[in-house]
Amino acid sequence: MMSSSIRATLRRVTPQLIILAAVLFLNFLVFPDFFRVEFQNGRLFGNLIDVLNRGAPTALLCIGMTLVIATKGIDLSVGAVMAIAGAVAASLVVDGYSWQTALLGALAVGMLCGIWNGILVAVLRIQPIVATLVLMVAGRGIAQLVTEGTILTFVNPGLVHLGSGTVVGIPTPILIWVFLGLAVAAIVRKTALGMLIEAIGINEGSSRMAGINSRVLITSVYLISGFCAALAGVIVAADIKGADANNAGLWLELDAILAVVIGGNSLLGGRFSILASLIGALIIQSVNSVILLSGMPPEFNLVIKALIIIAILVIQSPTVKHALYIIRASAQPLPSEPVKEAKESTQ
Amino acid sequence: MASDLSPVLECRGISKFFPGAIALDAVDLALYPGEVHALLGENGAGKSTLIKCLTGAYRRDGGSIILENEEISPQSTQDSQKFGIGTVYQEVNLLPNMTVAENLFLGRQPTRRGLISQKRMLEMSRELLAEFGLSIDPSEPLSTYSVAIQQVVAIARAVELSGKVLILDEPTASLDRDEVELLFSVIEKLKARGLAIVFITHFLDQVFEISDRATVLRNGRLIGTRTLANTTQTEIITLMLGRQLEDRIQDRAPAETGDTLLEIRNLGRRGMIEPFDLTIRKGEVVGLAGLLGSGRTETANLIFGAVQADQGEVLLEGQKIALRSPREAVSQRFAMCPEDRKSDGIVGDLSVRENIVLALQARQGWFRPLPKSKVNELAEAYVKALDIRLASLDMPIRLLSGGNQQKALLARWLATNPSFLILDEPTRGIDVGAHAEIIALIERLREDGMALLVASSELEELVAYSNRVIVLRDRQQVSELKGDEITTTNIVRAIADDPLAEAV
Amino acid sequence: MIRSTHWPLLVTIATFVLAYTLCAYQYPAMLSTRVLANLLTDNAFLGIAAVGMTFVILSGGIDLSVGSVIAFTGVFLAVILRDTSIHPLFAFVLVLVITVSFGASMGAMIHYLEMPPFIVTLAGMFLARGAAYVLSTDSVPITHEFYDTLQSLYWKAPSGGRFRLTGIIMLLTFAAAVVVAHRTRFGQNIYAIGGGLSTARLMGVPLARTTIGIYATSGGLAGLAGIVFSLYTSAGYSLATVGVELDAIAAVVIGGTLLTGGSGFVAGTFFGILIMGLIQTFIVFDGTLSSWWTKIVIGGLLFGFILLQKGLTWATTLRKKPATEFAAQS
Amino acid sequence: TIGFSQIGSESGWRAAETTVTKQEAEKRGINLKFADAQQKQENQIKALRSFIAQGVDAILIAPVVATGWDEVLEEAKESEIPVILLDRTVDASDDLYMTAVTSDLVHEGRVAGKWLVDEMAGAKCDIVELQGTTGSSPAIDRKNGFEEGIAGSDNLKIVRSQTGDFTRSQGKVVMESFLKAVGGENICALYAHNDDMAVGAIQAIKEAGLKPGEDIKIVSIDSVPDIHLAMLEGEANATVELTPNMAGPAFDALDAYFSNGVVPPKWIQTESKLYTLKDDNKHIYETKRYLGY
Ligand SMILES: Nc1ncnc2c1ncn2[C@@H]1O[C@H](COP(=O)(O)OP(=O)(O)OP(=O)(O)O)[C@@H](O)[C@H]1O
Ligand SMILES: Nc1ncnc2c1ncn2[C@@H]1O[C@H](COP(=O)(O)OP(=O)(O)OP(=O)(O)O)[C@@H](O)[C@H]1O
Ligand SMILES: [Mg+2]
Ligand SMILES: [Mg+2]
Repeated sequence: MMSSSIRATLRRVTPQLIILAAVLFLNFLVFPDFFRVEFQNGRLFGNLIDVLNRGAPTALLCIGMTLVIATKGIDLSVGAVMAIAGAVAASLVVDGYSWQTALLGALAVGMLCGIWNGILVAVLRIQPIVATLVLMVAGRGIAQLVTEGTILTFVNPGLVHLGSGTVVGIPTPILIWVFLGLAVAAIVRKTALGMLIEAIGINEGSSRMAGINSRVLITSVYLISGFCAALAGVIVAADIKGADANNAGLWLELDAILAVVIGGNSLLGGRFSILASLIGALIIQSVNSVILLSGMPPEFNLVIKALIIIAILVIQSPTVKHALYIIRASAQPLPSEPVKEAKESTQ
Repeated sequence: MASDLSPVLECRGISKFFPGAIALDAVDLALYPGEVHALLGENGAGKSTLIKCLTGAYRRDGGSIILENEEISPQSTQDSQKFGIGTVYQEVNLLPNMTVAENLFLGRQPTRRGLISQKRMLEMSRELLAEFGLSIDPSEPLSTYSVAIQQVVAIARAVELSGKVLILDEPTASLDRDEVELLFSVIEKLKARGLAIVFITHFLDQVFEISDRATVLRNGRLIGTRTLANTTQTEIITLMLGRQLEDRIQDRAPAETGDTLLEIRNLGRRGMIEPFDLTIRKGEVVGLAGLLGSGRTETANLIFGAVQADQGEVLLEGQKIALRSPREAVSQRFAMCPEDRKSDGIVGDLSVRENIVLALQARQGWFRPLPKSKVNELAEAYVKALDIRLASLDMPIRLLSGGNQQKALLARWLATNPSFLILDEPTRGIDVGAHAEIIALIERLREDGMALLVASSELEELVAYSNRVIVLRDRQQVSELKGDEITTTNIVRAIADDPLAEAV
Repeated sequence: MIRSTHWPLLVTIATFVLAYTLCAYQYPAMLSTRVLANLLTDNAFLGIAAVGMTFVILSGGIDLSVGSVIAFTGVFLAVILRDTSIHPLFAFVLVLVITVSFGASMGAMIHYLEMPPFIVTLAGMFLARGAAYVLSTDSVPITHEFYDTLQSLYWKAPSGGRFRLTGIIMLLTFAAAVVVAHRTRFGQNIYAIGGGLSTARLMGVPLARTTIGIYATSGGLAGLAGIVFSLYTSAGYSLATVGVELDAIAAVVIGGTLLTGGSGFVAGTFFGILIMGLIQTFIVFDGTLSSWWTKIVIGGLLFGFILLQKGLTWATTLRKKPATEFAAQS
Repeated sequence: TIGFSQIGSESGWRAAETTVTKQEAEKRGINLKFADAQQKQENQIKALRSFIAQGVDAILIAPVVATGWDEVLEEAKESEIPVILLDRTVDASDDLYMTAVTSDLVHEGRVAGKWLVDEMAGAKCDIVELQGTTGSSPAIDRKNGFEEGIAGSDNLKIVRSQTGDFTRSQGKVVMESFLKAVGGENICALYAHNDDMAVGAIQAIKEAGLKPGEDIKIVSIDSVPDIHLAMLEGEANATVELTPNMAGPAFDALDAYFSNGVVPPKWIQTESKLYTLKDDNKHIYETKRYLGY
């Protein structure tokens, strides 16, 4: 029983793993020492560790974003929520509170933002893109209001530890996102939450008719998204020992959405895999790493990124997958076709 | 008839494979000009699939299509429309966001100087709809009209598109007698014009009324084609099911029933349904009859909390209860199979298994997941009990045939073990075999003490299982028939506001 | 006759009139022709881009690349006019060909590869901006007498407002788009796709042609917006118009078009643009907001407008609520 | 009434400029209308037009980019509203504005480059560069200036150059990758286009187990308080000041113009002062601390 579900999960993330391997190999090509990891100053040190470490904000964001997207929503405000959370955490420790208080305060504010989005979407029935656009625009202002427009720096070692510290040599952010990712994935799959969220994303009308409390569930996925964003915001602030309200998490919502899609999740909601999204986040970070390591002039950054992403998406697109399948199947006698037609009866 | 002519459209050896299922296995079909050809078979026999392969909506995996002696290979519905094949697919496939007129003329709008002429389009729409006995405003969005009206619009559109062949996949499933009559008169006209018409339905009476020949499919295989003039219903049923349908002795539902379960007082919502009173007892089936738009669906929705009432109250076993949402209704052990299974019923991408346990799980709450073994047990039990045909419990429910989806939905609600079950058109799109089973099931549930409220357009069916029948007209309850009063004739009279109705 | 489907449009217009009245009440100077002319001129490029965005959103898609395409167009024009001696008109044609094909290829990817528009156009957004960087990271001024001629085409209203060519181009674009949306088969097919892709397919809508056409139109209009922007600033700059796609989306949505597709009006977008412009003008007239309060107030006003619109729509449809709309209700 | 069109609040320095401008206006009793453009030129143009429509007495603008101002400046001129450019100039004929109060961005880069040349005194030195936002004029000018500054010193070589978007976190991330791609021990100096990126990079260097300021020399531009704090600890070596007080001279010029009709020179250049470890960094930090950086 157990092993079969593990096998199913593995099958689900195989394409993402292959792509990740390919992009990592690209890293290796531009920088042969890429895979070297050493133990230095009591911490693991190496490009691979950087990918895991720098991927933390996107990875954290995409945990919540996956759930939001599964309900057919989208959360554009996560970048701004990161800024708010960072600002709140920084201002709390600057005011002399302990790092625990600061962390809790930031998370609480993040969840509050999530609830706000959730209410707009689930109760007021505003379309998710627009509903979260409001906070995306205003949120950064709120963050700056907290920091009064400055980069609020702090020295609190506890808080700093969250961003640049290590636990048994492993950078804390890595531990945080891996732990949170596994925890959320487990909660969602070990309870019925995952199925109910998917049901809402596929057909909210039917789900409500079946007695699912879609309002509460939708609000809670935005809440989770706000929580993840807040955690990411605290990490980013802790990393540079300062809350940069204007730049923290800027445009990171797009990376998070991209990660979710590269993870093979449909933007139209429904079936989702958090694990695959996390791998998607690592893929994006590896692409960034290629760009940095290649030493190309920065003018080319975006073009390179765009081309790699397009390549990844094309390989992943249903049509290409289908074509590959046909090629493979034509070698065998009886074609049992994948569900291409499936598309036609959706909507 | 007409066999001396050559067929307009001929399919030879059409095959279609799905993962885990062979939907069509070398099926042949020949359509002659001026004939109505019924395509029959159980739920999941492959009728809709054949249509979709024929019209290019699906890519077929084998076989050829010959139109007027020329081999054609439509790649899309657009192609087949160009070839003069008009189709109404099983689920209404129109655009709810566009107006009725726009739906009717999409792709072939009347133009003046290269621009679409709205005025002409509206005029033409009115004329067209008048032929089908509809006098609705074609400039309103389609979504403002009921499923039935949408169905008629879809038919009207397909009729306009069909130069040679018209295909109707269960067009009458949500239609009333009057509409059916109208539709048949249109079909007769088209037939006279020399069109070949494919007619899919589960109503055998209608088949014999209008069709010339019938082709029967079973499990994706062609069983045979018969000229109906010299065939009996029993023979057709036997062909379809591969067995005899045993005649059940219909015992009239007893007038005596249990204690009062539900008491509805003055429940209503302005602009939707007039306030009404209704009492339902344990072990009682209350039927709702009425014409299209008479408010049966609205009544059901109101009682289930899917639509909020703006007045009145509901008492469950004497206790006042709140019904602000389906969730609250479900927690009171209510259950409802909605009329529009595509938009309010199935959760398409979830597996059949998940769809079956969905309502039960929703009632339990997300943090108390049903154990895997329990889920499997439930799903398997209901698949067996209701004879749901599927390749695997893991397949997405939207891949099931229409009738099997309906059964799966029924399973979803039975799994919650409700004390009060609302069924809105429960047998829509269900084949003869399953139809009988569902009627038997309703009777069994009643005998077990469950209270049921059933809205249906099929009067025979209502007569068969109802203890009482409420007749609705213009969103108002107009009369109530009890015991021996319940006959098809009486219901029809009540609906038609015939003063004689009250007399038995 | 007012049809029920036109309510969202009327609501948007009413919102605009109401807001303008309130603004003018507080700052009478906002009634001057200058402010009106500025609303048109300053939002011309955004308006044109938003027309394309309206089509895309009506079809149920989204185009995140418009801001980048505008920037690319500007840089391309500036570089080509600096480095070669071709006539600007020819350069316009050239750049429109490029942007139309760019849009068309995004449409083709969306249709043939069945990829979600959000992601395809996100990649397009990176690509177009990246291409602009590669052309030039500097801001390149455009100095061509033809540009001066075009810029000198304006009508000066009595109290100083200037109605410029670019504003007229925007108005013409809107007029043309209204006709296309409601009076051509292409337009109707857009609504059809927005109403439901699979249904549209079964009804025989030419999906490939329409989808590619939609994104090509959006790309082309972004190109036109880029030309207008280059006229507006006489320069090309690769960092210009960052995030314009979000402004365009906001304008479309404020204009009453549903992001889920299939329902909305091009004319609504026009008023959406005016409302957004009004918000900005109001903030500048006020002039006391700090950087962060500016953001908060913009966000707040955006929210206010959406809420107002929701409220008005709700009030106008309260009378009749078809049973079929259950899912959308409550 | 004076209208001030600010670019945005994308960096600490910019926030300080806004604060100082507001303070200076208050000091002089000027009614300042402030418009934040959220980093968008089109918003600045809109703001200018709105200022004109309101009929302000003068306009201050910190232009986000050099090009594209002719049309709107002409309108201002026609309405006889003097315009003063702050901290960046524009590519327009200079009769369209009254004066420009700016520092010389190229010069700043040059000062930084010169400092490094002197500091290294002929020793071989591989430099990594953290650029500002790709395409922004400070990034371009400060890059060119620095290259001019080190031109002719063959011992100095820029080995890697990548954008850090003027932000701390990107500065840190990019520095991390430099440290690995080039090898920390092979980097002798870091030149960052602003102090924020330098502050981020310092953290990356420390985490890699190296001593910023010693193992890797650090020179950057802006002179924000935090870099002085770093210099106090010996973790950064030099910074070139870009004063946030551009408005002071601008208001003075306007004052003179309105009261005596004195037309100011076309360019009022602010000083690009170099601060090194020799300066009293503690004092500088304390004085700058509350300027809203
Ligand atoms: N895309 C698909 N993938 C897998 N199986 C499918 C798919 N589409 C249909 N099927 C299966 O093919 C069989 C034939 O379905 P079809 O819809 O043609 O039945 P039908 O005869 O129209 O039944 P009904 O009377 O219920 O409408 C069914 O068993 C169904 O589950
Ligand atoms: N012939 C008609 N002309 C105009 N409007 C109609 C007509 N029939 C139905 N409607 C509209 O459609 C709405 C929905 O009615 P609906 O068909 O769901 O009711 P119903 O009694 O459940 O019928 P059924 O279950 O047979 O579809 C009605 O409230 C009415 O406004
Ligand atoms: Mg069928
Ligand atoms: Mg009904």
